[in-house]
Amino acid sequence: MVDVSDFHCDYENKWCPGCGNFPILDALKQALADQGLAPEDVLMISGIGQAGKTPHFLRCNFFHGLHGRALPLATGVSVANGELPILVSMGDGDCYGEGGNHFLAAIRRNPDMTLLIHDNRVYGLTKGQASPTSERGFVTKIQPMGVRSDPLNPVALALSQGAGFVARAYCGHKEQLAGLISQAMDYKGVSVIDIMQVCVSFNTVNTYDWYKKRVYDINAQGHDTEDWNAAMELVMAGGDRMATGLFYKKDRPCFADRVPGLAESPLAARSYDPARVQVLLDQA
Amino acid sequence: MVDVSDFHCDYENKWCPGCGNFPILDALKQALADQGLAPEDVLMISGIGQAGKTPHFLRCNFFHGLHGRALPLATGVSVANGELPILVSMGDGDCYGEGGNHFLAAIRRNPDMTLLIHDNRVYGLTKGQASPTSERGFVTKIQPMGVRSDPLNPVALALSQGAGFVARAYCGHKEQLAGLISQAMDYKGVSVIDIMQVCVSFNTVNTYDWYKKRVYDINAQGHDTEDWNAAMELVMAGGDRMATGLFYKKDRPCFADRVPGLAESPLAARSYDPARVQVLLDQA
Amino acid sequence: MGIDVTVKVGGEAGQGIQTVGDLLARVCHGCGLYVLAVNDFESRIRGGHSFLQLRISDRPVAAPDHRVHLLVALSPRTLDMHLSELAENGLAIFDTQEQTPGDNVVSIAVTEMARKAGGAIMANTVAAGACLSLLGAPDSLLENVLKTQFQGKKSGVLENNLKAAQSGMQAVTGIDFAPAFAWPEKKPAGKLLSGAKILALGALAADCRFAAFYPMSPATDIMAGLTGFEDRAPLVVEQAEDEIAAVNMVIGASFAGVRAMTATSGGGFALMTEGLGLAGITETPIVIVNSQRPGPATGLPTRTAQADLRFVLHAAQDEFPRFVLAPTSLDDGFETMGRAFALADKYQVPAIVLTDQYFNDSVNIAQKSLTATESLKRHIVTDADMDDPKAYRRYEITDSGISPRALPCAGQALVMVSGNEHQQDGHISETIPDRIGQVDKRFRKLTAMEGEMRPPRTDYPDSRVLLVGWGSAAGAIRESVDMLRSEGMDAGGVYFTDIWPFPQQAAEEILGRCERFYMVEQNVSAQLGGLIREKTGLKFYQAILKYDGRPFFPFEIARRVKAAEEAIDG
Amino acid sequence: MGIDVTVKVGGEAGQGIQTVGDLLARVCHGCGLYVLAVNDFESRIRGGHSFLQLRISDRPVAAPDHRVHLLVALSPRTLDMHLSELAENGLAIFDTQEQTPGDNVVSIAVTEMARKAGGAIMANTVAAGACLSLLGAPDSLLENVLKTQFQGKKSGVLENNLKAAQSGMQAVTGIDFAPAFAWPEKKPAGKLLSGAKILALGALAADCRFAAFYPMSPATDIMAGLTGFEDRAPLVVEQAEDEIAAVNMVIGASFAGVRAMTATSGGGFALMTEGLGLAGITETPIVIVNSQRPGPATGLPTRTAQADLRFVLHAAQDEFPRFVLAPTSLDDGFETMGRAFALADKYQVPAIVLTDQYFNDSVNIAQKSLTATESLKRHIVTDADMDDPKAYRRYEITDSGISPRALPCAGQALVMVSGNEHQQDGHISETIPDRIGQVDKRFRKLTAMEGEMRPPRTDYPDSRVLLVGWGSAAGAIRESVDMLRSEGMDAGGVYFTDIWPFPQQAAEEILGRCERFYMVEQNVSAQLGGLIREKTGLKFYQAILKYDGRPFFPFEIARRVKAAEEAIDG
Ligand SMILES: Cc1ncc(C[n+]2csc(CCOP(=O)(O)OP(=O)(O)O)c2C)c(N)n1
Ligand SMILES: Cc1ncc(C[n+]2csc(CCOP(=O)(O)OP(=O)(O)O)c2C)c(N)n1
Ligand code: SF4
Ligand code: SF4
Ligand SMILES: [Mg+2]
Ligand SMILES: [Mg+2]
Repeated sequence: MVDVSDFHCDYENKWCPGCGNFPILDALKQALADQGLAPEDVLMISGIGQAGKTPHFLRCNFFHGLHGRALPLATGVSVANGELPILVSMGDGDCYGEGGNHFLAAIRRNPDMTLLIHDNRVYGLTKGQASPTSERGFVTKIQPMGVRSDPLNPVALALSQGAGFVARAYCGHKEQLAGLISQAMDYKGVSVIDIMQVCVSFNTVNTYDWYKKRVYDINAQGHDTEDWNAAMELVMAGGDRMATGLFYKKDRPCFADRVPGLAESPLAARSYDPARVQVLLDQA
Repeated sequence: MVDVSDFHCDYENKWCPGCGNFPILDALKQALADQGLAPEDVLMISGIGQAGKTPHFLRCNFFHGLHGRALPLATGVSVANGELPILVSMGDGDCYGEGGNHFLAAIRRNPDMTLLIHDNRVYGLTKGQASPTSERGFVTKIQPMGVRSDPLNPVALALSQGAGFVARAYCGHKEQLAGLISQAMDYKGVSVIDIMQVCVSFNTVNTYDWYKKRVYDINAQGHDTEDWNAAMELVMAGGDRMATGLFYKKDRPCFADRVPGLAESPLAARSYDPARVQVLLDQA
Repeated sequence: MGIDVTVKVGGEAGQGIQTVGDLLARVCHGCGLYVLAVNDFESRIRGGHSFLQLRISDRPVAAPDHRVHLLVALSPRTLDMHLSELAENGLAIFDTQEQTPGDNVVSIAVTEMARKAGGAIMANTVAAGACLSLLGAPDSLLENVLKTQFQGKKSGVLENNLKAAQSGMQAVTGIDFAPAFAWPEKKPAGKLLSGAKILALGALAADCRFAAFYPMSPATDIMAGLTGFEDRAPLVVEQAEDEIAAVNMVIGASFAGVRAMTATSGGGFALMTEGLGLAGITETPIVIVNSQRPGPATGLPTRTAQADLRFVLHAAQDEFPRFVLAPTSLDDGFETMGRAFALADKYQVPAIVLTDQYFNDSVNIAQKSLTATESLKRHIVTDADMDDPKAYRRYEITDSGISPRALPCAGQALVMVSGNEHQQDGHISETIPDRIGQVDKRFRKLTAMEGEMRPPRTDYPDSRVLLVGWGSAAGAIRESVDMLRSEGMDAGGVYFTDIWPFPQQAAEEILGRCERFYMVEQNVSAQLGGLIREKTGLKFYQAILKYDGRPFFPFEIARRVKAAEEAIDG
Repeated sequence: MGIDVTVKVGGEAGQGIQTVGDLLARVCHGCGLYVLAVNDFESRIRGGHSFLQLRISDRPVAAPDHRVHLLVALSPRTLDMHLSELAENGLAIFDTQEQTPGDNVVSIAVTEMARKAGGAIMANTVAAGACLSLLGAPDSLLENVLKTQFQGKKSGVLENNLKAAQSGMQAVTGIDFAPAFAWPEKKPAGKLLSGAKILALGALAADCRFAAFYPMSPATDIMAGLTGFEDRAPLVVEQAEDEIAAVNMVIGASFAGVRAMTATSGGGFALMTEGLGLAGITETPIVIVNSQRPGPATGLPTRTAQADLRFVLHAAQDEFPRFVLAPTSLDDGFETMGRAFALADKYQVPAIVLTDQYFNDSVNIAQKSLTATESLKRHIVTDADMDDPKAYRRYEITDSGISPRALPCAGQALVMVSGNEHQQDGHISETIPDRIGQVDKRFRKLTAMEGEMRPPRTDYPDSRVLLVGWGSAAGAIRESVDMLRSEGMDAGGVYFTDIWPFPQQAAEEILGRCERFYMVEQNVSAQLGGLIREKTGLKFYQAILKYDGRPFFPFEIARRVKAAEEAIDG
C-alpha cells in the first residue's frame, strides 16, 4: 500500500513558513496516496514560480519547465505517452498571465491531465508584483497606486470554453482539496482546479482570515455539477461569499480519444518498424 | 463632409474575388464616414493575415504589425495618445490563436479601441489550416482527418471576462455591421466585434449560404443589451440559428481613466520639462 | 552540350501555374530527364503575379537558369515582366484570343481551348500540351501522365484533359522551336520531390513520432508532408496555438520518449528561442527546422533568404551545445534529417536544420534511394542498465558530458528535470560547484560533437580561387564554378552543410590553401564569412551577396566573381 | 594604502540583510567614503542563505574584494560557509546566545538584543551598530542616518532603533579590530544608488514616457525605479501580460510619439526577439534593457552573467542595424541610457542596453552629477516640414538611409507602417527594387551609426599585455590591472561600452599594438573575444572566464593572468 509518507522528499523546501503551498502539497500527497500511485508512477510538469517548484518537494518524476509553458510541455508528454498520470502545477501568473494562451488551448484540446493552479493573486517568486487575478486596486511595490486592470476570472473562463472538469478550492481546506484532486485525476481530459492560495509574504489582503470568512463548499450544499448555468451563476455571483468545490463536470473526448489509434497504445510504447517505414518511403 | 469614397485607397487590393473581407471593408468605410472622421484622423493597427492587410486597402494611418500582436501594439499607441481613434483589425488565428493571451489582457485592461476580428474560421493567408474557431471535424489540407480540438467561443470568452462591448456580426450584412462599428467607436473602452467572414478560397463549409440560413439580428428582436445572462444564453445556444448584433454593453473605466491624469492630456502631447526632471534627479 | 531548357510559366495566383509545372516535371522525370522547378509566388491567394520556372536537362540540375527558352504567359503582366528574359532562340506563348505583335510571341487561346475541352480549369493541361509539343515530346508522354493522374477520377475528367492536352499540342504544330530536343526513353533518374517533402520523409525515416507546428510559410509544407503519414505510421502531427507551444510540446514529447520535431520560419523561430534554451539546459533532444525567408519581421513571407545563420547559432540566453546543419540538396536533406535526430539523441542536445523557401518549395530529383534505418540508437537507459535505479541521477557528471537518459515513469528510477541549474539528480541548485559542474558537463560534449561534423563538400578544392557557401546556395555555386572553369579560371567550390559546431580544422585546411576565397550567401553581411574569420582567422576576399528574396542564378555568381577577378588582374 | 575594508553580512532570506547593508552604506556615504554593496541572494523569499558584501574605501571602488574583514553571520550557515574568507586580521560576529569557539569569532546575541530594544525586526540595526563601532565610526553617524530614516515614522520606532544601535555598539566595546580606521568628515562623494536605479534615472532624464515590462529578475527593479516617478513625470509604467506584449506595447507607444522602453532578462528577451525585428524593419526607435543572468532557460535566476552578447547582436530573423551598449559603471549607466534613447531616435533603430544582475543589484556611488538634457532632439517631422504633406512617404529613400519620421494623425501626412517589406510609402511590396532599396536604405545608416560609437575606455593602453572586457566586468578588470602593475607587470585594461556597431578601427588600433591580450568575460566562450577576432582578425591569447553566476574579484583575474604570463616566461 502506498502511504502519504512515500511522497516525502528530502530536498530542502524553499517556501516561506506559513505559505499556503504547504497545505496544497499535503493535499496533493493525500490524493496521490488515495489514488494508490507510487512516486515512480507519478509525473508532474510545472512552470516557473513558487507553485512551479512544487515537484521538487514531492517524490515523483518531474519536468520543471519554463514560466507559463507547463501546459504545452505536458501536452507533448501526453501525446507521447497518454498513459502517464500527469499533474500540472502552475502559479496564477504562470497559467493565466504568461501562459494564458495555452490555458485556452488546453481546454479546447482536452489532453488528459490534472491542472492545479496555485492562485495566490500575486507573483510570489519575483517578490510581489500583481498577477492576473489580483483585484483592481491591489497595491504592490511596483503598483503603488494599485492594480489598474480588472482581474481575470479563471473559472468563468474555463466554463465559457466548455471545460469538462472545473473546480475551485481553498488551500486551507485540505480534505476538500485532496478529494477534488483525486476526482480530477479520475476524470479523463483536462481538469482545472483553481486553488485559492495564501501568500503570507506578498499578499496581505487575501489572507487565511479573509478566505475563512468567505469560502463555502457548494458540493456539500448539493450543487448539481451537471448544471452549467448554475455553475456559471455561482462563479459570477458577486458579494462576500466564495463558492468552492466542483462547479461543473461533463464527459468530453480527451485528446487521445480524438486521434485514431492513440488511445490504444502510446506512441512511446510502439516499436520501430523499418519495413513499414520503407514501404512509405518507396511510395513517396 | 466626409464621404465613403474618401477612404478609397489606390493600393492594389490583394484579397480573392468574392472574399468576405470586401463587404467588411465597405461597412468599415461607411462607419468611418458616419463618424465624420477624415482618413488622416483614423489609425488602424493590424496583425498578420488577410484581415491584417485591411489597412492597406483603406486610406488611413496604420501600423501593420506582427501576427497575433496587434492588441499590445495598439495598447502602446493608446497609452501614448489615447485621443486617437484606434481601430484594430485581426484575423481569427491572429486574435484567438497566436494572440489569445493579448485578447484576455485587452479585456482586463480596457484600452479605448475598436477591435474587429475577421473570423473566417480558417487561416486564409497561409492557405487554409484550421483556426481556433474552426469546428471540430473541419477538414483542411493539413488536418485531413478533421480538426481535433473544440472551437473557441470568442463571444462567450469576452462576456465571461467582463468585456463592456461585445458584438457579433456577419460580413454579408453590411449595414448592421457598419452600425455596430460606429457604436463600437462611440464606446469608451475596448469593443469587441467578432465578424463572421466568408473565405471563398479555404472555407467551403461556412459559406454565404450557410450563414444566410442561420444569422438573425438580436437587436432587431429587442434583446436587452444590459442583460448579461440573456447575452450569455444567446451565445451558448446551440442549434442552427446564430445570433448577431450587440450582445452586451456596459460602462467600464477605460485604461486612460485608470491612470491618474492620463485622460486629461495624452502623454505624446505633453512638452518636455527639463527643470521638472532635474528636480526628480536631484532628489534621487 | 546536352539538353538544358528552361520553361517559365507565369500568371495570377490561383490560375494553376503550379499544375502546369507539375505536369511538365512529371513528363520529363518519367522519361529519365532531370528537372528543377522553382516557385516564385506572392503572398496572396488569387490574382497578382506568380511564376514557376522549370529547368529541364539530361544531367542533374541544382539551380535555376537565368535564360528562359519557353515563356508561358497566362496573364498580360507575365508577358510584360518576363519577355525580356527570353533567350535568343526563345519563344513566348501568350494566352489570348487576339494576335500579339512580336515574332517571339505566339498567341494561343489557352483558356478558351480549355473551356471548349470541358472547363477553364484545364487551361493548365492545354498549356502543358503546347509546351511539350514545342519541346518535341512525343504526345504519348503527357497522355500517360494524365492517365495516371486522373485514373479513378469521375468519368469524363480524364477524357476532357486528354482533349485539352490535344488542343494545346495542335495549337503549336508547325511552329519551329529551336530549343526542342530529342526526348530520351530512360528510366526515371530518382524521385521527383520538393525540399519540404524530402525533409518530411527524412523525419519519417528517422522515426519522428511527434511533430508540432504553427503554420508559417515556407515551413508548413514540411508538416503537411508528415501529416500524410499520420494514419500509416506511429506519428501525430499537431497544430499548436502558437510557436511557443509547439516547441514546448516537442520538448515534452521527447522527454516522454519519442523523437519529436517542429518546423517554422524566422519569426516563429524567434518565439521558440526560449524553448530552445530549455532543451539546452534540460538536455532534451529536439529537432527544429528553421526554413528561412527574408525578414526582418514579416519581411517577404513567400521568398527565400539565408539570413538567420547567426541568429540560430546564438539564439537563447547563455550558451549550450547545439547542432546546426544546412542541407545543400535533396539527397543531403534526407540524410540531414536523419543525422539531426540521431545526433540530437546521442548528445541530448537540440539540433537545428536550416533550410529556406527556395530549398523547401523547389521540386527537384532526389537521386539517392530513400532507406529506412535498420535500427535506431536511442541512447536511453532503463532500470535494467542501472546498478541501483533508486540512485539514478539524470544529470550525473560523466567524462563524456553525456548523462544517462531514462524516461519518466518507466521504472523505479525517478527522472527529475529542471530548467533551473541543477544538482546531478535534477533538483534546483544554486551552488557554485553544481553550476560549474553542469556547465562543464554540458560543454564537455563539444569535443565529440565536433568529431561528428563533416567537412564541407568541395569541387576542385585545390584551386587558386574558391567560392564558399552553405545550404541551398550550393547548387548555384557549383554550377557557377563550372562556368568559371570553362572560361579558364582556376576556381573551386566549398559548400557547408555542417555549420555548428564549426568544422574549424577542415575549414582552415581547405580555405588556407587557396589564394583567395569569395563568400556566396543570401544575406547582407556574409554571415558564414564572419564565422569563418572568427573561427579560423581567414578573411574572405569579397562577398557575392543577394538579399532580394530570389535564389541565386549560377550565371550571376560567375559574372560577379569574374568581374572581381578581372579587377585584380587588370 | 588608504581605507579598504569589506564587511560581509549573511543570513537567511527575509532576515533583512539588505537593511544592514543599506545602513552601513549610508553611514559611509554620508561622511565621504566610497562603497560598493554586492548582493548574493537565492531565488527564494525566506530561509536559505544569502549575503551582502560591502566594500568601504576612501577611493572609488568598482569591484568586490575577495578578502572579508568583518563577517556578520546572522545564521550558522553563514558562519560555516564564509569564515574561511576572513582576512588575517578579520573578525566574525555571530548571532547567538552561546559562546562560539575560535578567536576570530565574537558571539553577539544580535536578535535577542533587538528583541529587548523593542522587536526582533531591529536585528539589522543592532548588527549595523556593532559593525560601525568595530570599524571605529563615531556613534553619531549611525544615529544621524537612523534619524533621517525614521523621521516622521510612528513614535517609538526611532527611539527603539536608536536603542538597538546602542546595544550593538556596546556589545563590541573593548574588542580590538585591526581594520578599524579613522573616519573622515567629508561631504558625500556622489549619489548612493543601485545600477537598476541609475538606469531608471537615465531613462527618466532621457524623457522616457512609457515603460512596459513583465516581471523578471534582475530587471524588475529598473521598472520599479521608474514607477516611483509615475505621478511626478509624464510617464506610465505598465505591467504587461507577457514579454511579447511588453515589447509590442513599447513599439506602439514609440510609433505614437513617446520615448519608450522595456527591461527584461534573457528569457524575456528571447520572447521579445520577434518584436525586436519589427522595430528593425519598421524603423521604430525603442530601447530594450537586457539584464543578464546565467541561463540557459531559468538557469540561476538571481545571479549574474555576461553570456547574452552574441544573442542580442543577432537576435531576430534577418539583419537590420541596431545599437548594443553595455555600461561599465553607474556613471556610464546614466549616460548610456540617455545615449540609447537619443541614438534610437536619431537613427530610428532599436537600441539594446546590456547589463546584468551584478550591475543592477549592486549599490555604488555615482560620481558624475545627474543632469537633465536641456533640449531633446526627437527627429520627428510634421506637416510644416513638408512641401506636400499628402505626398509624405515614411520610408523615403535617402542618402543617409534615415527617412523622415512623422507621427500618425498629427496632420495631413498619412503615416503607413508595415512589418512586411514595403514601398517607400509604407505599403507592402514584394518587388526586387523595393526590397533592395529598403534593405540598402536601412543599412546605409550603419556608416553614421559607426561614427557614433565610442572607442573602448582604456587604462595604460600602450602596455605589453592588455586585459579586455565589457560591461560590468570593467571595474574588476581595472582593479586587477592595478594589481598586476603594482607587481611589475606591464599590463593595461580595455573596456567596451559600445559594442555594436563594433568600433572596429579603435579596437584594431588599441589591440593591434599590444603583445598579447586576454579576454575577461563572464561566459563560457569569450563572446567578445570571438567578435573581436571576427571583426579585426586579432586573436586573444587566453580568456579569463567565469560562469558560476558570481561577479569577478579583481584578485582572481590578476592571479589567472599572472599564472598565464608566468607560464610564458618560465
Ligand atoms: C519568460 C519569463 N518571464 C519572467 C520570468 C520571471 N518569473 C519567475 S516566477 C514569475 C511569476 C511568479 O508568479 P506566479 O506564476 O503567480 O507564481 P507564484 O510564485 O506566485 O507561485 C515570473 C514573472 C521568467 N522566469 N520567465
Ligand atoms: C509568428 C508568426 N507565425 C506564423 C505566421 C504565419 N501566418 C501568417 S498569417 C497566419 C494566419 C492567418 O490566419 P488568420 O489570422 O485567421 O487571418 P486570415 O488570413 O484568415 O484573415 C499565419 C499563421 C506569422 N506571420 N508569424
Ligand atoms: S512568497 Fe508567497 S507564495 Fe512564495 S513561498 Fe512565500 S508565501 Fe508562499
Ligand atoms: S483566402 Fe479567404 S480570407 Fe483570404 S482573401 Fe481569399 S477568400 Fe479572403
Ligand atoms: Mg502567484
Ligand atoms: Mg482567419
